[in-house]
Amino acid sequence: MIKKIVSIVIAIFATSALLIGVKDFPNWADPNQPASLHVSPRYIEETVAETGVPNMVTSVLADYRGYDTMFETSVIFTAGVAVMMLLRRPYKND
Amino acid sequence: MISRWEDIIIETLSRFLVPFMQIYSLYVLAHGHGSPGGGFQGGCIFAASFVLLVIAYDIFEAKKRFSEKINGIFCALGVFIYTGIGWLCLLLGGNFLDYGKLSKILPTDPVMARYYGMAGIETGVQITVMAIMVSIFLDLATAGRHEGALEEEDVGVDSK
Amino acid sequence: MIQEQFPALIVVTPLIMSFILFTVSWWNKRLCFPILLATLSACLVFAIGILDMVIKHGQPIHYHLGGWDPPWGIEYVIDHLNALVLVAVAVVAWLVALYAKSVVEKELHESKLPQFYTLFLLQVTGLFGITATGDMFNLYVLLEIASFSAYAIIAMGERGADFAAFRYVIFGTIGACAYLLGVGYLYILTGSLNMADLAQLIPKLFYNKALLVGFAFFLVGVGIKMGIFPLHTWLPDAYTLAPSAVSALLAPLFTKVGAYVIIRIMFTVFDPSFSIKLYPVMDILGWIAAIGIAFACIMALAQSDLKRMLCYLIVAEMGYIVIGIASANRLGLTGAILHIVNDMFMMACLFTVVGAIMYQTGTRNIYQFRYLHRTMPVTLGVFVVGALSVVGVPPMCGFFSKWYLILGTIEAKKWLLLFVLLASSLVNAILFFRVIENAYLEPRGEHAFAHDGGHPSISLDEVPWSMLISMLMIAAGIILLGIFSGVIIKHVIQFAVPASF
Amino acid sequence: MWELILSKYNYWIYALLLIIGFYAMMAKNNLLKKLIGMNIFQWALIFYFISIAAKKGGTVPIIPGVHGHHGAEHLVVHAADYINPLPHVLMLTAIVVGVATTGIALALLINIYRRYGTLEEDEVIEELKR
Repeated sequence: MIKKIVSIVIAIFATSALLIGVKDFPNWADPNQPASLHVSPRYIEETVAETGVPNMVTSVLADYRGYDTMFETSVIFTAGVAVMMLLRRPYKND
Repeated sequence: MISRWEDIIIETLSRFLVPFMQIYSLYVLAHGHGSPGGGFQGGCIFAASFVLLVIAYDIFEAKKRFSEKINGIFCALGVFIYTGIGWLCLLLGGNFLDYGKLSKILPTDPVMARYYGMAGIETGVQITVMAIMVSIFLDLATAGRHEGALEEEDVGVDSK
Repeated sequence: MIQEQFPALIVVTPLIMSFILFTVSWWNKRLCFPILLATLSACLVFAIGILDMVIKHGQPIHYHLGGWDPPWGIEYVIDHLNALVLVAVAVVAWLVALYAKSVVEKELHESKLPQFYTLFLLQVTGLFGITATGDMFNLYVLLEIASFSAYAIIAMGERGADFAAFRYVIFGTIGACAYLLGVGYLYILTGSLNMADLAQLIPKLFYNKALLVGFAFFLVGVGIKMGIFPLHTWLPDAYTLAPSAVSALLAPLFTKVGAYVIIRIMFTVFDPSFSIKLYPVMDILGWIAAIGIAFACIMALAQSDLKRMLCYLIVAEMGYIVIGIASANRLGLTGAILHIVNDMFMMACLFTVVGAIMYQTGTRNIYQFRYLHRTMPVTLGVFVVGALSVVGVPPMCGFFSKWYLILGTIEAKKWLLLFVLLASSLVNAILFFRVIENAYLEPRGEHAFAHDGGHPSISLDEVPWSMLISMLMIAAGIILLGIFSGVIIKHVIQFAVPASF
Repeated sequence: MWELILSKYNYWIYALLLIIGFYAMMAKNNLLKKLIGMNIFQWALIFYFISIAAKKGGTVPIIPGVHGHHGAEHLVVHAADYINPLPHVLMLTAIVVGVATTGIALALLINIYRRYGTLEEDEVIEELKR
């Protein structure tokens, strides 16, 4: 019971923090928000000239931020090895 | 443990579906440059074909086609391809993952070398995602007790 | 020429070697450990090379991954602070790997070893990457790699470890998501993910409330990963129940790398004036640290399980680092950075000793340590070195970082923090005296027996050589760090503190 | 007031989802429900990031009819016509991380259930004390 009350209090606290934050956000889908103006225009405008790939998600994923994607694949690998280690039992004839 | 339950409709239909799913996953991979798609999506679809096989038949049937050892090697192979391409760029004199330097060994200009470099790493991603998804699914579905595996008491993990 | 590639190599080498190790293990399991040790040796060389380069140039090294310029691509930035932490992580990881072999072979089933070594390498990859990166989102991904390998290897411990690991998964995910939310808040306000770029864009937004919320999310997220006081609840269980080698790896490294991330975010990404002048962040942090240290010391006093006691000690040590940050002056921050490095060695020392005692006697209860100084004299000698360092006795390194922390609190005129620092040193002395008393002093009654028949049949029964060597090297490291702390401060830490202080 | 709500309604929904997930993660007694709460939490975050990417008048970030950079020298692309690809990329990573977390957590849950015979948190703690 105490756990629920504490959780509700923390949740209310976090909600108010979130709401305070949201008030200062730019409007949703605003073409002039900073996120659309600072870094991303180069990805959109130069993707074909710099990488030859018309799909910007692929070009950013695999080239501009390819290093992230390498670790993302490693995350999957880590999870696979982790699940193997946690669950898999060795064979009898091993 | 998923045991076998024979049903001819399900088995025939899934046997039909599996090759189509696998070809579709390769299509998703190959067209990732020009349309939505790429290694992750393709890998998941490829893994789904195996999951379908496991559900329609049983685990032993599926593992005959894709043994555990090969799967484990594929897990590492995909990421190895990705990282290996990065190292190749490094050895060719660029920074890590600078695909433009691949033009020294590919018959293209640096921009198209980036294009092909991306294709290479997407393939690596597909292999790893496919193998790991299958491996996680099999481990979770059988709780790790594949055929011929030791019981918990022999392993001694649980007795502590 | 090749030295320019070191910043990438130090992260990528353990990564690619982990795949190779995993593949090789399907054929030959005995090759795993040599591969692990060789890889970590290479990393050590890279780390020292980077530190050498940074000291020579006096400038941060920038490494553009994929050849793209910073705000668009990912960049590694290595300045004095990174380089120092990289070297410390490399050294401790190497020593713990040497130590791990015998312990792991005893505690884990033989078939789990290849996976354990793979995850060990991935863990080290994550830690190196977190330290080296200059990109906020890249840091998140690497944090997740390090966390995932930690979840899995913690769950292989004794009874209850899997439940502790599950709680760690829940808390760790909250932490990682809070960190990611912080990144999202910065991204929506500035449109950038690069740390240096953000540092230029943020001062324009100082009075934006969303920025403050994002900052709070960063503190909470990284705070969970590093185990600051109210967010530490996962830590004692997880690190106590984990296998000895795992807690010897994670306890020194992961929490300290988290402390590094806090310093990086507070003083590099956010301007120091944001967290010092604009909002009372430092006062709040100081209070949290003070309460946390008091709490951790009381909890540590109540434990009879040595490993659990040390886990609470970690919470207290993180409190020290936060005190150094909260002093918000040059001396305090010097102390905090020095303490990150020192604490890695101290915790590695203490946790390896606990593992060694577990290895030989099978118990961690302090009250069952009788005659230990006869059966395991070297191990206990190493323990005494670590204990004296934590208490803060001069030739050991712990004294010097505490000295700077104390000077920092005096200069900031935060008398409460000064009092907490001094009082907790006293409590540490009591804590360790309790252990040493039990291990060294023999009960009087049995001593009388020993007069005629000689000692009870107790013979030297030390741990294997690889463990002994690694523990002795860690102890030597503690003393060397103490002797050369002046050199380290003069050549490295002096430049690691932000210039505005 | 209405304008404030309507112009940012995506972000309000994200905040709501986040809190639901957080509450489930903290307060629920069943470990599986905690895991579900964790998933809601992560998906709220993904929803938030995807909301950042949106632009009024923008379309999917794929330039039609181009393949390779030859013959595309005179291609003119306006950044305002396409939505921001970067959050999508970040969220691909976050989705993968979410999948991986779920996998590990499920594996842990299987182990917990096998060893203690229950998934209720208080019962597991009772079992551990014995």
